[in-house]
Amino acid sequence: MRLEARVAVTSRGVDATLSVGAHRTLALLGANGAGKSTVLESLADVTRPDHARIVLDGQVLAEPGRRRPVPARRRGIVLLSQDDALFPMSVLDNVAFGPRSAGRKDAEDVARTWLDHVGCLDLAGRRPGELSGGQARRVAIARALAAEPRVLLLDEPFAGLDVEAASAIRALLRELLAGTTAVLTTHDALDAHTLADDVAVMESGRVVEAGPAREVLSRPRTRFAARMAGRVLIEGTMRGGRLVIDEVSSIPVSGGPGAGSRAAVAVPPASVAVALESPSIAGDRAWILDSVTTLEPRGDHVRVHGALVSADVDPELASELEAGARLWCGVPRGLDAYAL
Amino acid sequence: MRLEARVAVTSRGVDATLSVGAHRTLALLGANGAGKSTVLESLADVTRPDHARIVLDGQVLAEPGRRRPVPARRRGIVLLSQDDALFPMSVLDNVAFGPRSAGRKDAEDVARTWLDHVGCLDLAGRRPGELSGGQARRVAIARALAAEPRVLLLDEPFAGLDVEAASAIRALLRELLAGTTAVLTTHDALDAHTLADDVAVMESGRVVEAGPAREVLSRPRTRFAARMAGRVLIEGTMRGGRLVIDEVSSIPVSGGPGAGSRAAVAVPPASVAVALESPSIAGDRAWILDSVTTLEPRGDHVRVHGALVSADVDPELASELEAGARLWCGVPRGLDAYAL
Amino acid sequence: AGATGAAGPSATAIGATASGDRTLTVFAAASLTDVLEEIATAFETDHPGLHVLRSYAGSSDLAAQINEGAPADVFLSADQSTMDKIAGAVAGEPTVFATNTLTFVVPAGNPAGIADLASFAKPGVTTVICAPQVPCGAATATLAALGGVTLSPASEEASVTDVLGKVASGQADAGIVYVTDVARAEGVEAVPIARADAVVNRYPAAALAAAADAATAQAFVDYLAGDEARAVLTGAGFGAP
Amino acid sequence: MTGPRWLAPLAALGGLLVLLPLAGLVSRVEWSEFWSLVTAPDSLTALQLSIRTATAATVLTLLLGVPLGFALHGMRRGPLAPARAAVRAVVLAPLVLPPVVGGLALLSAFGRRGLLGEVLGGSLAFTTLAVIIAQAFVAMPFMVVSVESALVARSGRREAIAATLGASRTRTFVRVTLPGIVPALATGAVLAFARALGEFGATLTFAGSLAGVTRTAPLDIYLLRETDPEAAAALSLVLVAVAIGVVALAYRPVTTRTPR
Amino acid sequence: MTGPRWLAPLAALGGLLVLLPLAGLVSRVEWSEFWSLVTAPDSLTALQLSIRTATAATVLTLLLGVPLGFALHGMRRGPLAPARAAVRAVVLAPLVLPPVVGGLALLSAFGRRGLLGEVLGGSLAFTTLAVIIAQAFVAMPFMVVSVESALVARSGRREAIAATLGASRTRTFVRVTLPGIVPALATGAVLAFARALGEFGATLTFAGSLAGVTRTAPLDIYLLRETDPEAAAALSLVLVAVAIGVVALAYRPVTTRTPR
Ligand SMILES: Nc1ncnc2c1ncn2[C@@H]1O[C@H](COP(=O)(O)OP(=O)(O)OP(=O)(O)O)[C@@H](O)[C@H]1O
Ligand SMILES: Nc1ncnc2c1ncn2[C@@H]1O[C@H](COP(=O)(O)OP(=O)(O)OP(=O)(O)O)[C@@H](O)[C@H]1O
Ligand SMILES: [Mg+2]
Ligand SMILES: [Mg+2]
Repeated sequence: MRLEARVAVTSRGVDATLSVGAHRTLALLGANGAGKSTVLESLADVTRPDHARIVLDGQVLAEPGRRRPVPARRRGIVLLSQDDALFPMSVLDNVAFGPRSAGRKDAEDVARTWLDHVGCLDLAGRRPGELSGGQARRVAIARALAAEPRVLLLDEPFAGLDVEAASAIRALLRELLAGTTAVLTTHDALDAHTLADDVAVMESGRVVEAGPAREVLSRPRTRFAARMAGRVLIEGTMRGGRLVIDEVSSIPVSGGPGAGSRAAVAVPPASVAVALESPSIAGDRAWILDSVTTLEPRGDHVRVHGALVSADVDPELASELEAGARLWCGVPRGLDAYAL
Repeated sequence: MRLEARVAVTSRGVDATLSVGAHRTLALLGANGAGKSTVLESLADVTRPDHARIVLDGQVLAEPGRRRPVPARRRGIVLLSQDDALFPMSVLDNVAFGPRSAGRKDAEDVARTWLDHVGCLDLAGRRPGELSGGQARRVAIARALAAEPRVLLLDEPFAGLDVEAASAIRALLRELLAGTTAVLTTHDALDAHTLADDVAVMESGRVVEAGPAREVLSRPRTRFAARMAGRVLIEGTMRGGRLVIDEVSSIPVSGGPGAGSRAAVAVPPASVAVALESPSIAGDRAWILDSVTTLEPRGDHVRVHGALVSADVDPELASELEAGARLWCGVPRGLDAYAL
Repeated sequence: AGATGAAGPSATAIGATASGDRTLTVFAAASLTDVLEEIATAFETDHPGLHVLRSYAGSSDLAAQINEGAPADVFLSADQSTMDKIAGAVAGEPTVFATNTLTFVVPAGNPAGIADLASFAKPGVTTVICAPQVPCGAATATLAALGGVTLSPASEEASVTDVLGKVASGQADAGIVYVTDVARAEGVEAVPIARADAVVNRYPAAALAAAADAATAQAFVDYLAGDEARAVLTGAGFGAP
Repeated sequence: MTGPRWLAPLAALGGLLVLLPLAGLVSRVEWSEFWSLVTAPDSLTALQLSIRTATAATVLTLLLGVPLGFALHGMRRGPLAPARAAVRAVVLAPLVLPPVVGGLALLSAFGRRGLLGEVLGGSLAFTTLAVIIAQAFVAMPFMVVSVESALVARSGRREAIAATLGASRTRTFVRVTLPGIVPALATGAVLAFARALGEFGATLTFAGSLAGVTRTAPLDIYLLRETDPEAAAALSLVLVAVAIGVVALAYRPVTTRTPR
Repeated sequence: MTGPRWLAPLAALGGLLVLLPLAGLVSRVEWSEFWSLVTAPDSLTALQLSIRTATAATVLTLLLGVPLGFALHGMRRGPLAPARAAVRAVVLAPLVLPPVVGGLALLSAFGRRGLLGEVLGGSLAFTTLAVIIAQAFVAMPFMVVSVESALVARSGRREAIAATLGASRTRTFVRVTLPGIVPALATGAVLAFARALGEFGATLTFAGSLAGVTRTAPLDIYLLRETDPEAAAALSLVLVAVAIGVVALAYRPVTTRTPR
C-alpha cells in the first residue's frame, strides 16, 4: 500500500504533498497549527479538501478532475482523530463498529481482543461520557485498530496516555505498524524515533522537510526538526573547513559541502558548554558569543536558549543568567556539517 | 492560600485527600482513570462531588454539614479542564471572559497580553472551532491565567502542545506558579520535576503517596511514581545490608530501615546491565534472574521490562529477547534503600 | 352531477362503520344537531335496517365538502344562499322545512337592560353580532336597517355559537342570535326584537344527485317537512315554513 | 446550569399564562356530571378515534418528516443551497394556514376534484385515512424543524469517522446519527402527536365529521359546544389529560449527550 | 452527513404531502382577480394586524417561554424532579386543545367572569391585547419545548467553567448558555410566529372579530369563505407567503456548533 497524496485546504492555508512507502510509517511533525491534523483528516475525507490527489497503490482515490472522490467508507483509510470522536454507544460497540461494518460475525470478540490490548477491557460496558481522558483515547485507538485499515492515520496517538499505557501501546503499535502503511503525528521525538521509518516536517501548511527518520533527525534542516530531535540547529556558510555563523563567530566542522554553500550542524544542548567570561583557552571547543533569549528549567538542569545556540546548564549557573545577558557557548569542534 | 481538601465522587470510586501549602504547586500524578481530573473538577465545582470538605486559607468553601457550598464563582479557583471547554465566542472574548467577569475595564488588553504570552495573539479573532488542537489548548491556558485565580488547577496543561510552545509555556508557568497556590496533573515527569514543589500520586481514586517532589521522585514508594521518575522500583525485605527480593535474589544496598522491614530501591533502567547467561564475575553489580514481560523500543535503545527489573539495552541484544525469555539483570551495588 | 363516482367514496365511508345494513348519510348545519338527532332516530325507527349517518359542520363547510365530492345523500342547510352554492349537486328542488327569527340574547337577568334596538345600539353597551358575511349577520344588518339604527358592536362573530359564547361568558352585554339558539343555551335569556318576523331565515333540505339510494334520500327530505318532524322542530323553537 | 434568579418570575408568568386558562377550564366543569359525560359512547368513540389517528399520524410524520429534515439539511451544500430557506419555509406553511383553509388545500390536492383526483378517484376524502393525512399534514412541520435543527447542531464529524471505519451510509445513519438526535426526535414526535390530537379545522373540512369514522375528539367537542358547552369543556379536559398522559409517559428527554 | 439513499424517496413523499395541498390551493386561485382581492382594504388591515400581533406574541413567548424552558430544565434535579414530566406535559396542553376550547379556557381565566375577572374587570375582552395573549398562549409550547430540549443536549460544563472564571449567573446565562442555544431559540421563535400567524380558534372565541382591532387574517379568511371561497384561498396564500417570507428571512439555522 503505497500512499501518494497532495491535499490543500485553502481556508487553513494548508497545501501539502507527501508519500508513504508500502508498509512504512511516516511521522508528520510540526508546530501547533502547522496543518498536521488537516492533512490526516483530508486523507480520510473527514475534512473535505479544496484540492486533493490521493493515490493508494495505484488506485486513484481522489483527483481534481474526478467528479466524486472515492467515499471514505471504501478507502480503507482509518483515522484516529485528535478528539477521539467516540460514538454514543457502549465502549464495546464503539470498538466493534469497524468489524461489524465489515460484516464480521465475531465483531464482539475482535473488539474485546483490542480492548484488552489497550488495557480497557474492564470498561467495555461504559458509555463514552463515563471515561477519563486517557481511557477515551485508548478506546479510540482500539476502535481504529480493530477496523484493520489498509492505511492507518494516527493523530497524536499518545496524547493523554499515562506512562505505562503509552509504553505498552507504543510497543503494540510498533508491532502493528511493521505490516501497515501509516502516518502519525506527534510532538514527542520518542515516537518519531521509535515508530517512524520516515519523517516529514510541516511548517505553515507545507511540508518543508522529508526523508528517512534517522536522517532527518540526525541532520535536521529546520529549526523545528532539530528541536524535535533534541538538538539546536546552527546555520552558516562553509569556508575552509569552518562553518561561518556571523561576522564574529565560526566553528571548525568536519565534512560539509563546498566553500560558499549554506550548511548546518545540529548540536545537542547537553554537549554545549557555557561561560560567562570569554574563555582563555579554547580547548576542544569553538566558542561563540551569544545572548540569552529564554531560560527553560528542566528538572535537574536548565536549558538556556540563546539567539544562536542552546545549552543545558546546572541551576546554579542558570541563576546568574537572565534574558538579554551575554554568554559564551562552547560547541564541540569537528561536528558533522551538512548542506542545507 | 493554603488549600486543604477531601473530595469524594462515589460513582467514580474517587475519595481523595490532599493539601497544598500557600504558594506551593502540587503535581497530581496517576495512571489514566486514577481520578486526577475528578479531583480537580470537584475542587472547582465543575463536577459536584458527593462529599466535599474544601478549606482555603481557613475559609470553608464546602463542608458536608453546610447546606450550600460556596458557589464556584466566589471560590477564586480556576480550572484549566482537560477538554479546553472554550466558549462559543471569539478567542479574544474567551480570554477576556475572566477579567470582564471581575469587572475590569481593561479586560481586552489583559486578554491580549495573555494571548501574547501563549503565542496566540494572531488568533484573537478566531472562533474556537477554527483552532488546531494545540492552539485551542493554549487559548484555554491563557483564559485560565487571565482570570488571576487564587488557586490554579491545571489538568494536563501541556497535552497537545508542540515542543517549542511547551517549553515556552513551561517557563511562563514556572514564573507564575511561584506566587500562586496550584495543582496540576501531568503524565510527564519533566513537568513534575520542573513545576511542582510537592507530588501526590493517585491510584484507583485515592492518594497513595504524597510529599515534596524531590523526595517522592527520588524515593518513590509506588510502582507508578517510580515509573514517572524514570526508575524501576525493586521491593524487598532488609536483611543484613541486603535487600532480599525473593528466594534466589538479593542485592547489597546502602542505608535502609532495620532488618525485616519492607524496603525498596529505585533504579534507572539505563543503569541496569543485562546478560543472557549467568555472569561469571559479579563485579560491581548484583545479578538478579528475571524473565522478560515486554520489550519497549525507545529510539536508539530498547527498554526490556522484566517481572522484577527493567533495563535499557541496545537493539542488537534486544533482538535476541522475547516475552518469557530468561535474563540476568545486573543492578548496581550500594543503591540507596529506603523503608516502604 | 357526478353520480357515477358516488358509490366509491360512499362505500368506503360506510364500510368503515361496518354494518351490512343500508345507510343514509345526512350532512347538516351544526345548529341543527339537537333536532336532527331526534328526527333521525325516529326516521330510523320507521325504516328498520336503515342507519342514518350524521355529519355536522357549518353550512358552508358542508357545501364545500359536497362540491368536493363528499359522500352525502341529504343536505340540510341553515340558509338559502348556501343551498344555492351546491345547486349543481342537488336532485330536484330543495324543500324548506323550518324557519327561524332573530332575538336579542342577554346574560341571565338582563343586567344591561336591553329592550329594543335603540338600547342595543347605545354607546357603553358591549354588544356582539354575527358578521355580515354569515347568514345571521346578514339578517341582523337587514333588521338594523329596518329599525333605522346603526350598530357598533365590539365584535362581529363568524357564527351564532360564537355570539352566544360571548354573551354566556359575560364578555358581552348583549347579542343578536336566532330564537332557537337561545333555547339550547344556558345562562342566557332572550329578549324579543320588535319586527323580528320581518326577517325570516329559512332552512332548506335537499336530496343530492349523488345519493346511492335516491328514494330514501327524498323520503328523508319529505319526512323533515312532515308532521312528526314538525313537532320536534317546533319544540326546539323553529317556525313553520 | 442554574439560570440567573431573575428568570424565575418570568418563568412563573409564563407558567401562569398556560396554567390559568387550564385552571379556568377545570373550574367550569360540573364534576357531578363529569363522569357520565366523558363515558358517553359518542365521547369514547371520538376519543379512541383521536388516539388511533394521532398515533398513526405521528408515525407518518416520523417516517416522512425525518427524511425530509435530512434532505433539507443536505441542501445546505450543493446546487440546491439557495433554495433551502424557501423549502424550509414551505414546509412550515401548514402551521400558518388557518384551520379551514388547510382542509380546503387538502381537498384541492387529494379530493375528487383535486390535483390527484384522477389518480385517487376521490377515494381518500372523508375516510379515516383522510383524518390521518390531515393530521400528518399539520404535524409535519414540527418533525422537520426539530430534525433539521438537531442536524445543524451536529458537526458531522462522527458520521465522517464512521465512514472511515467502513460503515455504509445506512449504518452510519442508524447507529451514529439517529442516536445522536433522539432528543430532537422525541421533541418532534411529542409536538406532532399533540398537534395531531388537537387537529380540528383541516379534519373537519377534508375528512368530514362522521361518528366513528372521521369525528375525532376535537370535532366532537366542537359539536358538543353547540348543544352543551359544559360537556365540551369536560371532554376537552379529558383530551388534554390524554395528551398529558401520553407526553409524560413517552417523553423523557433522553440524555444522549455527545461524548465530550 | 449524507443520509442513506433510501431516505430520498421518503423525503420526497413527505415533501409532496406538504407541497401538493399548497399547489392545490394555488390552482384554485383566480389569478385575474388575485391582486384586487388581496389589496382590498379589509384584507390589508387584517394582514397588518396579523403581522403585528404575531410579532408581539413571538416576543412574549421568547420573554416568558425561555425562562420557563429553563425552569423546567432546572427541575431535573432537586425536590421537584418527579413533577417535571407533568409540568412539561401541562405546558404542551395548548397544543392539544381544540381551537375553540382554547378560547373558552382563556375566557374562563381572563374573561369578565373568569378567574382573574375581578382583577382585570373584563378590560381585556375585544382588544388587540387579547389577540396577542391568545396567540402567545397557543405558541408558548413551541418555545418551551425547543429551549428545554436544547438545554438537555448541553452538558452544563461550559457554564460550570464560566462560573469558575468568576462570571455571575446572569453573565453565564447571557454569554455562554444563550449563544449555545441560538438555533433552538430560532426554531422556537419561527414555530411560535407561524403558529401565532395562523391562530384562529382561540382568537375568535377569546378576542372576538372586529376589523382592525381583533380580526386577524385567519378570521378574515374564515369569513370571506362564506361569501367568496376564491378570495379566501387567495388571502390564505398571501398569509402563507408572508409567513414563508418572514421565515426565509429570519431563520437561517445559525451554526453555533459547540467547539469540539
Ligand atoms: N475548522 C477550522 N476552520 C478554519 N481554520 C482551521 C480550522 N481548524 C484548524 N484551522 C487552522 O488550520 C491550521 C492547521 O490546523 P491543524 O489542526 O491541521 O494543525 P495541527 O498541525 O494539527 O496542529 P496541532 O499540533 O495543534 O494539532 C491552523 O492554523 C488552524 O488554526
Ligand atoms: N462522567 C463519568 N461518569 C462515570 N465515571 C466516570 C466519569 N468520568 C470519569 N469516570 C471514571 O472515573 C474515574 C476517574 O476518572 P478521571 O477522569 O478523574 O481520571 P484521570 O485520573 O483524570 O484520568 P486521565 O489521566 O485519563 O485523564 C475513571 O475510572 C473514569 O472511568
Ligand atoms: Mg492537530
Ligand atoms: Mg484526566
